[in-house]
Order: sequence, then C-alpha cells, then structure tokens
Amino acid sequence: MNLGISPKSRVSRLFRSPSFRALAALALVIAIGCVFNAEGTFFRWHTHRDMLRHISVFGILACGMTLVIITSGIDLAVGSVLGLSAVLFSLFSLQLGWPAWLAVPTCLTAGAACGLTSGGLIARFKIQPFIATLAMMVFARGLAKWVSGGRKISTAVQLADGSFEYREAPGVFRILGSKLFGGNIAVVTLIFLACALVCYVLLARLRLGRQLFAIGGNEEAARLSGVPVSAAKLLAYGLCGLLSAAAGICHAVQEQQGDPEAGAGYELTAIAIVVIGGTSMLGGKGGMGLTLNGAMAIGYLEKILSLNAVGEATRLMLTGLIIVGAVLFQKHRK
Amino acid sequence: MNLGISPKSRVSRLFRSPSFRALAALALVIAIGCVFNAEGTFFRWHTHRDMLRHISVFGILACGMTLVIITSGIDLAVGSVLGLSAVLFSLFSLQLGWPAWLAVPTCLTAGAACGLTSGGLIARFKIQPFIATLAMMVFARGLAKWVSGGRKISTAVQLADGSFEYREAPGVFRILGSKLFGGNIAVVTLIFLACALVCYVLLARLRLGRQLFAIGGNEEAARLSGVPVSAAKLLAYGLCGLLSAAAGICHAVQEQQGDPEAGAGYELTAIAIVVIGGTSMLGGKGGMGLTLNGAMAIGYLEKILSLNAVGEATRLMLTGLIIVGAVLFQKHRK
Amino acid sequence: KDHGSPASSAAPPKWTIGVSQCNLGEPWRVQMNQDIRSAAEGHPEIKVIYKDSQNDSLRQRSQIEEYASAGVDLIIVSPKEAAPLTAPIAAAYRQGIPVIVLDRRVLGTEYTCFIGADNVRIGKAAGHWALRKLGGSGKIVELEGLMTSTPGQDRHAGFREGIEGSGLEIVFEADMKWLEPDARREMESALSRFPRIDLVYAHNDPGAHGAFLAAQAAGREKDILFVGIDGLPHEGQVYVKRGILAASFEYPTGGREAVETALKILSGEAVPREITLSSRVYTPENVEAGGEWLRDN
Amino acid sequence: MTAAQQTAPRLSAPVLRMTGIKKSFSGVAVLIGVDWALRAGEVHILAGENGAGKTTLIKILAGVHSDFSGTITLSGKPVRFRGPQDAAGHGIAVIHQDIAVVPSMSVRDNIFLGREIVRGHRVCFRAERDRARAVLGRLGLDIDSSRLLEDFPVSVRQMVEIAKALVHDARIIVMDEPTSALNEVEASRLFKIVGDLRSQGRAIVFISHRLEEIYRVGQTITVLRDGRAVGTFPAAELPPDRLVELMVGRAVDRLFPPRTAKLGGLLLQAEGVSVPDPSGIKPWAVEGLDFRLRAGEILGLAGLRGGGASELVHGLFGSFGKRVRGRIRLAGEAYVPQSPGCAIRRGLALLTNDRKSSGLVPTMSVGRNISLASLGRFSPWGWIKTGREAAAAGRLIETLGIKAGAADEVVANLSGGNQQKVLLARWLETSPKVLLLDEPTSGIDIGAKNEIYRLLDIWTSEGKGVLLITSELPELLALSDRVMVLHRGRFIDEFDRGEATQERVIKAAMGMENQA
Ligand SMILES: Nc1ncnc2c1ncn2[C@@H]1O[C@H](COP(=O)(O)OP(=O)(O)OP(=O)(O)O)[C@@H](O)[C@H]1O
Ligand SMILES: Nc1ncnc2c1ncn2[C@@H]1O[C@H](COP(=O)(O)OP(=O)(O)OP(=O)(O)O)[C@@H](O)[C@H]1O
Ligand SMILES: [Mg+2]
Ligand SMILES: [Mg+2]
Repeated sequence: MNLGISPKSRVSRLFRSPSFRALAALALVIAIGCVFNAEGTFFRWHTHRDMLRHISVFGILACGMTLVIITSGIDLAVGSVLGLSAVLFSLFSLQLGWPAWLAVPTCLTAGAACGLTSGGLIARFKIQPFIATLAMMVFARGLAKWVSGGRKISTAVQLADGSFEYREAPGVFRILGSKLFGGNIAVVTLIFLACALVCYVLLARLRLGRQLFAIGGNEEAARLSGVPVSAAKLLAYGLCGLLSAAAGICHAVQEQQGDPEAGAGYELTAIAIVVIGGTSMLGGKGGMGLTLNGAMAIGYLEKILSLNAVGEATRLMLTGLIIVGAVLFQKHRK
Repeated sequence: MNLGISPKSRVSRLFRSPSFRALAALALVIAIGCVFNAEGTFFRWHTHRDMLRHISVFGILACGMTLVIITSGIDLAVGSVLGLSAVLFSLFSLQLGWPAWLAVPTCLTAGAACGLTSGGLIARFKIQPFIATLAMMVFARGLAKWVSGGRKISTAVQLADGSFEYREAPGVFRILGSKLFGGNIAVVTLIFLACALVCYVLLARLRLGRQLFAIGGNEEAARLSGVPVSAAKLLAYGLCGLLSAAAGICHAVQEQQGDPEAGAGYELTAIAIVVIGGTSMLGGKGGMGLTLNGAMAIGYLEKILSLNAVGEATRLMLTGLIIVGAVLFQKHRK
Repeated sequence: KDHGSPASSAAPPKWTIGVSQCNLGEPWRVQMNQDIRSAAEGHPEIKVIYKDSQNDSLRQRSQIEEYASAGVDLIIVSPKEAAPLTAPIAAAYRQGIPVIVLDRRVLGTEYTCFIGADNVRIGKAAGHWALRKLGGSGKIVELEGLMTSTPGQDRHAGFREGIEGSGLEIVFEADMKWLEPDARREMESALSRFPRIDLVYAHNDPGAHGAFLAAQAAGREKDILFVGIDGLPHEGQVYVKRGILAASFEYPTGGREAVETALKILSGEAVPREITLSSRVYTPENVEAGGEWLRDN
Repeated sequence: MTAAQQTAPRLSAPVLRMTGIKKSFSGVAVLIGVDWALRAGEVHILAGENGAGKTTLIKILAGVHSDFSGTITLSGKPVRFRGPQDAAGHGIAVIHQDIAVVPSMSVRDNIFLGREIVRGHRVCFRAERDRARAVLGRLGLDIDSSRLLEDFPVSVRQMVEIAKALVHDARIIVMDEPTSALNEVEASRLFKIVGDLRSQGRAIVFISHRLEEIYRVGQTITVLRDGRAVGTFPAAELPPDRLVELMVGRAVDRLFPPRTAKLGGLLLQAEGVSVPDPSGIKPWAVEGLDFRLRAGEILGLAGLRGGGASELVHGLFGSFGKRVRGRIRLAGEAYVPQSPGCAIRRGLALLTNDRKSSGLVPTMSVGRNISLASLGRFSPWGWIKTGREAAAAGRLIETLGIKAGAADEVVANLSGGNQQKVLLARWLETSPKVLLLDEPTSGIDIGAKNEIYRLLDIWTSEGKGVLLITSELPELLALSDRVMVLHRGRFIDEFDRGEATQERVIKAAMGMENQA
C-alpha cells in the first residue's frame, strides 16, 4: 500500500498544522493593525513594546491555564490568586519591608498552595474542575480582601494618628517594573517569555508534559498505562497557581500597589488567549506556542482598538467580530 | 444468567442517583440556614419568597445553560444577551411606548437570533463553543451599549430642552414586576418555574432532548446514528438565547429600567447553578431537576449570608467553603 | 479593650442602623463604610450592620427588604441605581423606618434625607482648574470612568462644561472603566499617538495614577499634568503629596455626615431633606494643610 | 462450515451497486476505484487486511463520508447521501466497527437513538421499552433497558450496537466486525439472526477477520486490497487458503504456528484472589480463585460474559487499586496490586478489551501512544529523549507491520486493526514478564494474527508468561498450554492442551460440571 506522503501533501500538512493556523489568526489581526495604523503609530516599536507589557500579566496566567486546559480541566481561580498574590507581595514588601528573596518565594508558595488545593479537590475528591476552581476563585478573593482589609496596599502607610505617610518603594518594585535594553522591553515581558519557555519545555520535552496530554486525551487509558494521574493533575494545578502568583507580583510592581480587586475577570481573558491560540477546551491537544500566538493576537487586538480610540460600544462589537473572523480564518485556510 | 438487582441495591441506587445527591447539597445549605437563622428571619415565608424572586433571573439563564451544557457546550453570552434584551425591552416599552404583545416577542426574537448566531458558528463552522459564545458575549454587550447610547433606559425621558420628564411605567412593567397570590410569590418566579417546566419536558420527554443528551455523550456516535447534530445544537443555543432574553425582560421589569451593563458576570453564576446541581460540564448527563436544585442551593446560600450580614471578605471565603462542602456532601453520601 | 465585659459597655445599643452598600469593589466605597464605622465608634448607643450588594441592584433591593422586615431603626443606603431602588426604599419609608440615601439619588421623595456631592460640579471645577493652570490652550486626554454609570457621565459633562469655549482641546478620550490597568493601556496609546499632551483628566485617582505610570515609562511624566477625582486620604492625597497628581478633587463619601444625621433623626431632631456635601481640591501646595474648599463658580 | 450456502436465492438484481468509489484523506488515497454489487437475500462478505479500506467503504455507504467520487446506485437509481440520517432513510442500517453508542445514556435510548418512536415530538417510552425488550431478547440479552450503557462491558455495548440496526426495518444491513467483542455463544445467536434476515430477503454486508465466520455466514466474498476490489467470488468457490492469499498477498501456511516454548519456573502464583465488581451489582466479580502461571506458559481464561476473566486481569494489574484480596507471588516475591504504575514496574502488562475507552489516547500520535506505558525508560530524570522514543516506536511499527502514514500520524486516523497493533506495541515496549491479554487479536487481520501468534511463541520462549482471554475459541485452544474456565467469578474447570475441546470449554463456561 502506498501511504508515502507526497511533497505537496507535506506542504499542505504544514498549512493545516495548528501552529500555522494560529499564526494565520495573528497575521489577520496584525494586518488590521497595519491598515488602521493611527497615523503610523502602529509601526513604531514602542507600540509593540507597550502591547507586550500590557499582555504579559495575562500571558503568564495563560501559561498556567494552558497546562490545566490540556488535562481537559479549567482554572477559574487564576484571577483571584493573582489578586491575593498582589496583595501579599505588597504587604510584605511595601508595608512590612521584607526583602525580595523572602517576599517573592512566599507569594509563589501561597499561589502554589491555592493551586494545589484546587488540584487536590479535583484529583483526590473528583470534584469537577469548574466547581472546585470556582470555589477557590471566590475563596481566594475573600482571602485577599481579608488580608488587605479591603483596601489597596500601597506605599502609603497609615500612621498611628490616622494620617498617611509615603514610603519609597523597595528596589524589587523598581527593577521588576522597569524596562531593559535601552527601554526597549519591559522586565515583565521577559518574565512572561521566561514562563512561556519553561512551560514550553515542560509540555514538549518533559515526562510530566506528556502525561498531561495523555490525561487530557483519555484519562482512563493514561491511568491504565501507568500515568500517575492524580499526581500529574495536582502538579498542573499547582503550577497554574504558582504562575498566577507570579502574574500577581508582576501586576503589583506595575501598579506599585496591591489591589485586592486585581485580576477580577482575568480568568476569562486567560482562557480566551489559550483557546484563540488553538488549544482545545476538550483537552489533549494544544501547546505553548499556540498560547503565545493567542496572547499576541489578543494583545494586538486591544492595542489597535485603543490606538484608534474606538468608542466603547463599537470596540466591543468589533472585538466580537474580529475574534470570530480570526478563528474562522484559522479554520478555513487551505 | 442471574443478574437481577436486589431490593437493597435499589435503595442504594436511589441514594446514589444524581437527583438525590443534588437534594443532599440543598439540604446542607438549608440546614445551615436553620442554624444561622438571623433571629428567626429564615423561618418567615417572605425570606423564601424574596430568595425565589432574586434567584429567578439567574434560574432562567440556568435553564438555557442546562440545555447547552448537556450538549457539552457552554454559553458565555447569556449575561450580555440579558443586558441587550433588557435595553431593548425598556426602549420599546418605556421610550417608544410599544404595547407588550409587540415588545416581548421582538425582544425574545432578538435573543433567539443571538443564540442562533452562536449556535451557527458552533454547529456549522465548528468553532469551539467557548470562543463562539465569548465573541457573542462581547458583541452583544457592545450592541446593548450602542442601542442605549451608553445610558440606562428608564422612565425618565429627556425632552427637547434637555430636562427630564418621568413617565408612568406601562402596565406590562407593573404586572411582571409584581407579586401574586396575596403577595406570596413574585411573577418572575412563576416565569422561572414555567421556563424550568418547559425545559424539563423538552429534556425528559421530547425527541430533541434526547438528541441533546446523545450529542453531549458522544457526538460522533450521535451523528453516526442519524441524529441531526447541527440542527439540534442550533436549537439548543437558540433556546438558550431566547431564555436569556426572557431573563432580560424579567430583569428590566424588576429594575424598572434597561441597563446596558445588566447581567455582566451572570454567566458564571448560571453555569455554577447548573454544575452545582450536578450536571456535568462534560455533557451528556444532567437535567432540569438538578438545575432547579442548584438554583435553590445558590439562592439560599446567598440569602443566608446576606441575612446574617456577613462581611464581604468572610462572605466570599464562606461561599467558597460551602460550595466545596455541598459538592463533597453530594459525593460522599452512601 | 475588654470586649463584652459588663462594666465597660454600659448599656446595650439602643438603635440598630442597617447600611446597604452597593459595591465594595471600589476603594471609595470601602472608604465610605470606613467613615461610617469610625463615626459610629464614638456612639455606643447605635449598632451598625453592613451589607454589600456586589454591584447588583436587585440584590440591594432584597437587602433593603430584609432590613425593613427585620425592623431596624434606620437604614442608610448608598444605592446602585435610582429606578430599581425607589420602590423598596419608599416601602421601608412608608413602614416608618427613616431612610438616609447616600451619594446616588432615588426617584421621588419617599425617603428621609439625601446626602451627596455633585459630580457635575466637581467635574466643572476640574475643568476650571485646568483652564487656569494651562492658561487657555492645551491638549487634554480624558480617561473616563464607566460611561454607562452616572458618575462617569456627570464627571464628563461637568468637565466639558468647565472648559467650554476655551482653547483647551480634548485630543483623546477612552473609557477605562474605573480600572487602573485599563487606564495605563489607554494612556500608552495616547502617548504613542500624540507627541504633545498637556493634561490628563481621569475620572478617578487610580486612573490618573495609571496614566502617570504610563507617562513615566515613556519618560514624559514631567511634561504632563495629571488630574484625578476622589481624593481619598491613602490614595489621591498621597499621590498629590508625592507630586504624581497635580490635583485631586475630593468626592466626599458622606459617611460621617450620614451617621451624624442618623443620630439626629433617631433622637427626634429635624433634619433637612437634602444635604449637599461640599468638596475640596488637593494640590501640592495645599495638601499638607488639608486641601482647599471648592467655591461655587 | 459451509452449511448455509445451498439455500441462497441466486442472482436476483443487485439492490446496491457501488462503482468507481475513490476516497482519500488529506491527500492520502485510501480507496482507488472500488466496484461491487450487493443482492437481496445474500450475505456479502467484505474481506481484506487491516487498513484495506473496508470501513471507509462502509462509511461512504452509510453517508458518513460525503466527499468521495464514484456512484452509488440503490435499486437502479443513483443516490448520494447527505448524511447518516439520509442513508438510514433509504433503508440502510449500519453496525459500526468503532461501536457508535452513547455510554452515558440508557440501553433503550441508545437502541432508538436517531430513530425514536415518537407521537408528535414526544417520545413513547412504553413502546420503546417493549420493542427494546423484544430485540434484546432476540439477541439473548436479559438486561434492564433503562440502565445506563456505561455500566456494561464492551460486549454488551456491541450487542446494543447490533440491536440498534435490528430494530429498524432496513433493506440493507451492514455489519462491520460485529463479533469482535462477542463470545462463541453470542456470536452463534447473531449468525442465526443473520440467517433469518437473509431468508426475509434482506441484503447483508458482513465484515470479519475470522475465517470460520466468513464461511459460516457468507455466500459471496469481495476481497479488498490496497484500496481496490480484487474480485468477487461465491464463497463456495473460494477456498480459505486462496482467500487469505488474496487478502494478504502471500500464502499463510499455518495460521496457528506450533508452540515451541519450554515451560520454566513458577512466575505468577495466586491464592484466594477476589476482585471487586466494578459495576457494584454483586460484591465480587471474582471470588477465591487459585491459579499458577509458569514462565513460558500461555494460560487461557475462558468464560461467558460476567464470568469475571476481564475483572481478574484488571484486578491483578491494580486497575481497582488496593481492593483486591488474596496472596499473590510474582517471580517468587510477594505482589500486592496497587496501581497500574506499580504493576508495570513489577513487569505486568495489561492489554484491555476496550481499545477505545481504556486503550488509545486518540489525540496523540502513533509513536506517543506506543511509548506511553514505558515513558520512564525514555525519560531519565523526566526529560524525554525524543530520538530514542521515535526509534523504539519505529522499530515496533516495523515489527508489527502497523500501517500508519508516519509515526506522528494521529492514532485516531488508523484503521481498527492497526489501532489494536499500536496497543500491543505499547505493552511490548515495557518488556513485561507477564502479559495479561484481553482479546489481543480483536479486529486484527489473518496475516497479522499469524504474526502475533508467532510473536507470542517467541515471547514465551524468552520466559514471559501470558494470561490470555479470547472469545475466539479456536484461537484459545490452539494457543493455550492450559485453559482455565471461570463461571460467575469462580473456578469451575481446567483443561490441559490435549483435553480441551470447544464443546467441553463451552459446557464448563455455561456452568455445567464437566466430567465426561
Ligand atoms: N479519518 C481518517 N483520516 C485519515 N486517514 C484515515 C481516516 N480513516 C481511515 N484512514 C485510513 O484509511 C485506511 C483505511 O482504513 P479503514 O478503516 O477503511 O480500514 P479497514 O479495512 O476497515 O481496516 P480494519 O480491518 O483494520 O478495520 C487506513 O490506512 C487508515 O489509516
Ligand atoms: N447481561 C448482563 N446483565 C447485567 N449486567 C451484566 C451483564 N453482563 C455483564 N454485566 C455486568 O458487567 C460486569 C463486567 O462483565 P464482564 O466484562 O465481566 O465479564 P468478562 O468475564 O470480562 O466477560 P467477557 O469474556 O465477555 O469479557 C459484570 O460483572 C456484570 O456486573
Ligand atoms: Mg475497519
Ligand atoms: Mg471481558
């Protein structure tokens, strides 16, 4: 039987590969940007730099979300864990004056603990991921408000007499919130790219990543092939929590404060990034490359609408249309 | 081959049946209410009446969401379509003075059109439900803002000279917003129950219902067995849109205005109601009885926390804990 | 302090006040509850219960019904919406429970007292201030609060009225929905498009702060004046002290006034039907001295 | 074997003719011009090796694939189906190879799926229940039709798939490997039904890889090879050897190669093993079982549905966690089933009988499916050496003759038999000591079966032990050194190679003490 693949079909397979199709969606958005370039502003580097800075926090959340979605799960708590971590980090660094080497790991641990808790409920008690992480989403938001007393935690410290005193933000805030390479790229963008790289390696090269794909593809088959399903799921949610906490730190350093409301609704954006990239909500398929693409597509879309100062109503309608357009463009390329 | 089922196992099957377990979760919440009864307030009928009135709008959304989730889909647009329909209904009734028999069907049609559009993208163009309805969610919100000019549409009509004149709300607003049977039950609650009944019959008795279950259980098998998969999905999303529009009308009559921001975030609550009831996000399993239970559980949970004036942070944390508790309680009954 | 020891808390509270706050997601509203709490602290004769309706008028409506049926002695409500809350407030009022409406109005007259500030007036004052500061001409970026909300609309309308007929030009406006990250993103776009921006008018202080951070990142914060609204002690006022904002216009919460009025009502004194709060402007010059009261102009 | 042929009403006009059928999947041609015709009152066999295109041809007929070239003529009129519903409307019922049932629905709902009995739009439950009971009774299945199908093993699912086709009055009934999960008794019942249908003048298309079945039911045989119809023959005129040669392209001299492995020391020793019933209907699926397996031995497990053989191997493998009772020694050391991972490390391998729900990971490629159970070996310190992984997968694809476009082809695109080989490859890659094989040759073609039998002999010669479950009795008898028969979870009888006959095994399996 001749099942050899002709050169032509190899090309057509490239065109049909998910990564290529994801690129097509991004290309469409960029093309729109080139047309509506706001008097050339779209062609300047700092527009792109700002887009990358803005999307970084969402991108970090999307990295963790990718891991979880690949196991055919979902994590609704990423936004709340971001808020919790932003509050904790500000509290430790700004108000209690902890050094960065202590504050950062503590926050990451707290985030990972939230993720592990959801993961435990899902893996051990077989609660549906949507419910378990919904509960965590509400709980972590409550915790953030409780820790912060419902107020933003900033460099303004309340003194005994009720007046406020302003303190200098510590070095870690300045460093993480700054730009590098002659102001050409934000540090948070580098953090995002580093997270993406780590997740990429995990998914593409590490045993754990392969196990996550197997779980998403057919959990029972994975279990019977010796995949430690519970442990792998636990790790996926734990990592997702950890990355959410990292996003929270990035959010806090950019805002120079910890807002207990930070990250509300971000879970939807993070999921949208993952899915627009081309990863399937059903699990077992996808990857970090796609998520990176999805992040850029959403980032550019927002940037273009913002650059052109499109009014809110029109902006929303256009966003809806362009999302559908981009996804259709992905599908129907030949 | 004697594989007859003993009476004992029939009882244990009842205990393990999803409907029974859903009731267990509701029972847990009600038990909490009986303990923390806010000086007896929990035992008065109007507490329950108000809870029912409050949960009705969410419940109607959850009815439509149940249909969609059973096909293993999701509809994120319900909240936005609610907002759009609230705006349209207020515009037609309050500002343009259309009679109810014209305004109500027009709004329902608009909602159904939104649902059918998402359904078409999903069934015909094979876009993932999450993405298609996310796009619709954004689009419908934009449309609502555009139609309303970004303002709430109320009985205050701006005159030519810029001043406002208050008009009497038309009869339909008063009737739908009122209570019946000696003020013992709100009209919107009756609308909710009617919607639930219709959906119950659809799912449990009609051919379409069975097709939806089959699609959710194994879409490929359903297709091979001759189920008109696309048409059934289209109808499910269409009905979900229609019910969202009905919820929008109920929202508008209660608020006495059409707020273009109405329903923001309601989709999460609607999904939570469906899933806490016991319907699986994976599709193919569940039912309206469960959703009704879920609506009551969420409704009572909110009511109890509100009656006891629990603080914001504590309220959120308790909500998270009780959701997990209720779901675990569902699982671990013998 | 020894809670609950019979010696210190002489008598149990005489009156119960129910507070219904429409949303605790905004710092300004957290501050309002805080103000109520600190004002009530000195009065052991009242007990205050707080409920938060999570930005949902129907939920707030249930809360008012709950207070009415629980028979509290007075209700303080900061309504989310006028139309949907008019009926339940009127019902409670008719039942004989005094109701103080804070910040946003309800329709009709069936309440005891309204306490609030005037967003249009504040917006207009900001406009006048910008006009004076820029000397009649300049390019302005307006970062709007949620434009479907009345405060957003009023702050917008007032500001436009304030700068009407002058050479001030609004070159860029965007809805940042009261959110700092959105404000920063919109400001970045404005900065990339316009080489010259003289003033940023944001409908709240976090918005102005987000805009400042964007400008700082672009190295242009020195060329631009940032104006915000709200003037909370730990937010706007601190920003002004640090030189981030050129001005922050106070939007008073009325929490303290509400408690004072409530005490008067409960002890039988007559109160006016409407109390309009006056507000202050904080600038680097006057912030240490506690700001300057806005005069009507 | 050839009893059914004489009564065939010969040479009526064809009810169905497919001509010049061509179909390719994303550039790869699968069918390159197939012509054949089907007459009423005949059972028409489609034969061919795995991946020859039988299922693809059937799916075209069933309206599943609508983008093909060629023509379908139904009773002289050309037709083109827009979808499965359309085909069903033309009187075509199909039993699909990858059993198209919805596990989360009840048996009854599955049987009437797509063709509910309705009054207006309301489903008539009573009518459906009665008709379901009738058709299940015909198939000899005594189950409560309101129970969920997921409570039942794959054999019941297959019966339900058959029942689906039978409740509708179809002119043409297509059966794509309907017996792959059925045992002897159930299969005979099906053949009787097929005979009845034929005498009613229906046309039946039957696909099977079991030679004896082909000759038992079929009158006409069409052989497919490499996407072409090689020829159509009356069954009586095509001797089995020739059929095999036509399918495989070479002669298979002995289907069952002689056993050469020498028995070695004790490998697996079980005393008083009890395994819980996964569906929870009875407390134990297997109760108090003792057995031994020596190195180099193939121990056949026989029994009817509910006999407990599948549960036994699952229990040994740790699929049910630590709930298995009894003392087990593996290669001389105590072994307690804990989890599949543990079992794999101890040298056990389990090929399940349900490749779709518990075998394949459909979203993954062939290569990754193969390496899944032995990932640890390719990933020291957790880092996967993709080169070594691909090389190993390539080797096995070669050894087992898996027909896949490439090692990175998605496994869901493979033909059924090739998917089964992928699973075999997965377990071989773990280099197990004891192979637990539950229906290892389900859906595999003659040529490949022959290869697998040869491999089984080689592996046992290397000292591996095999627990073999298969519903194909000839296979069981030819391969097993010993056959152990279970009845309702208990040991009932045991036969050595010499004493085991089909009759004695069936009798024992039905619960009759067998002392002849
Ligand atoms: N959806 C698909 N996409 C790509 N290739 C496919 C698809 N379905 C089938 N194929 C390929 O078509 C060929 C024929 O498959 P088919 O299932 O028709 O074989 P078969 O004769 O039924 O084999 P078996 O006896 O193993 O069931 C195989 O090589 C298979 O890999
Ligand atoms: N006809 C039936 N009616 C009801 N339940 C059944 C029936 N057949 C099987 N079951 C249930 O399914 C469970 C699993 O069956 P099963 O797979 O045991 O047996 P098996 O020994 O593997 O047979 P096979 O040789 O067909 O694989 C049984 O324990 C039983 O509870
Ligand atoms: Mg096949
Ligand atoms: Mg079995």
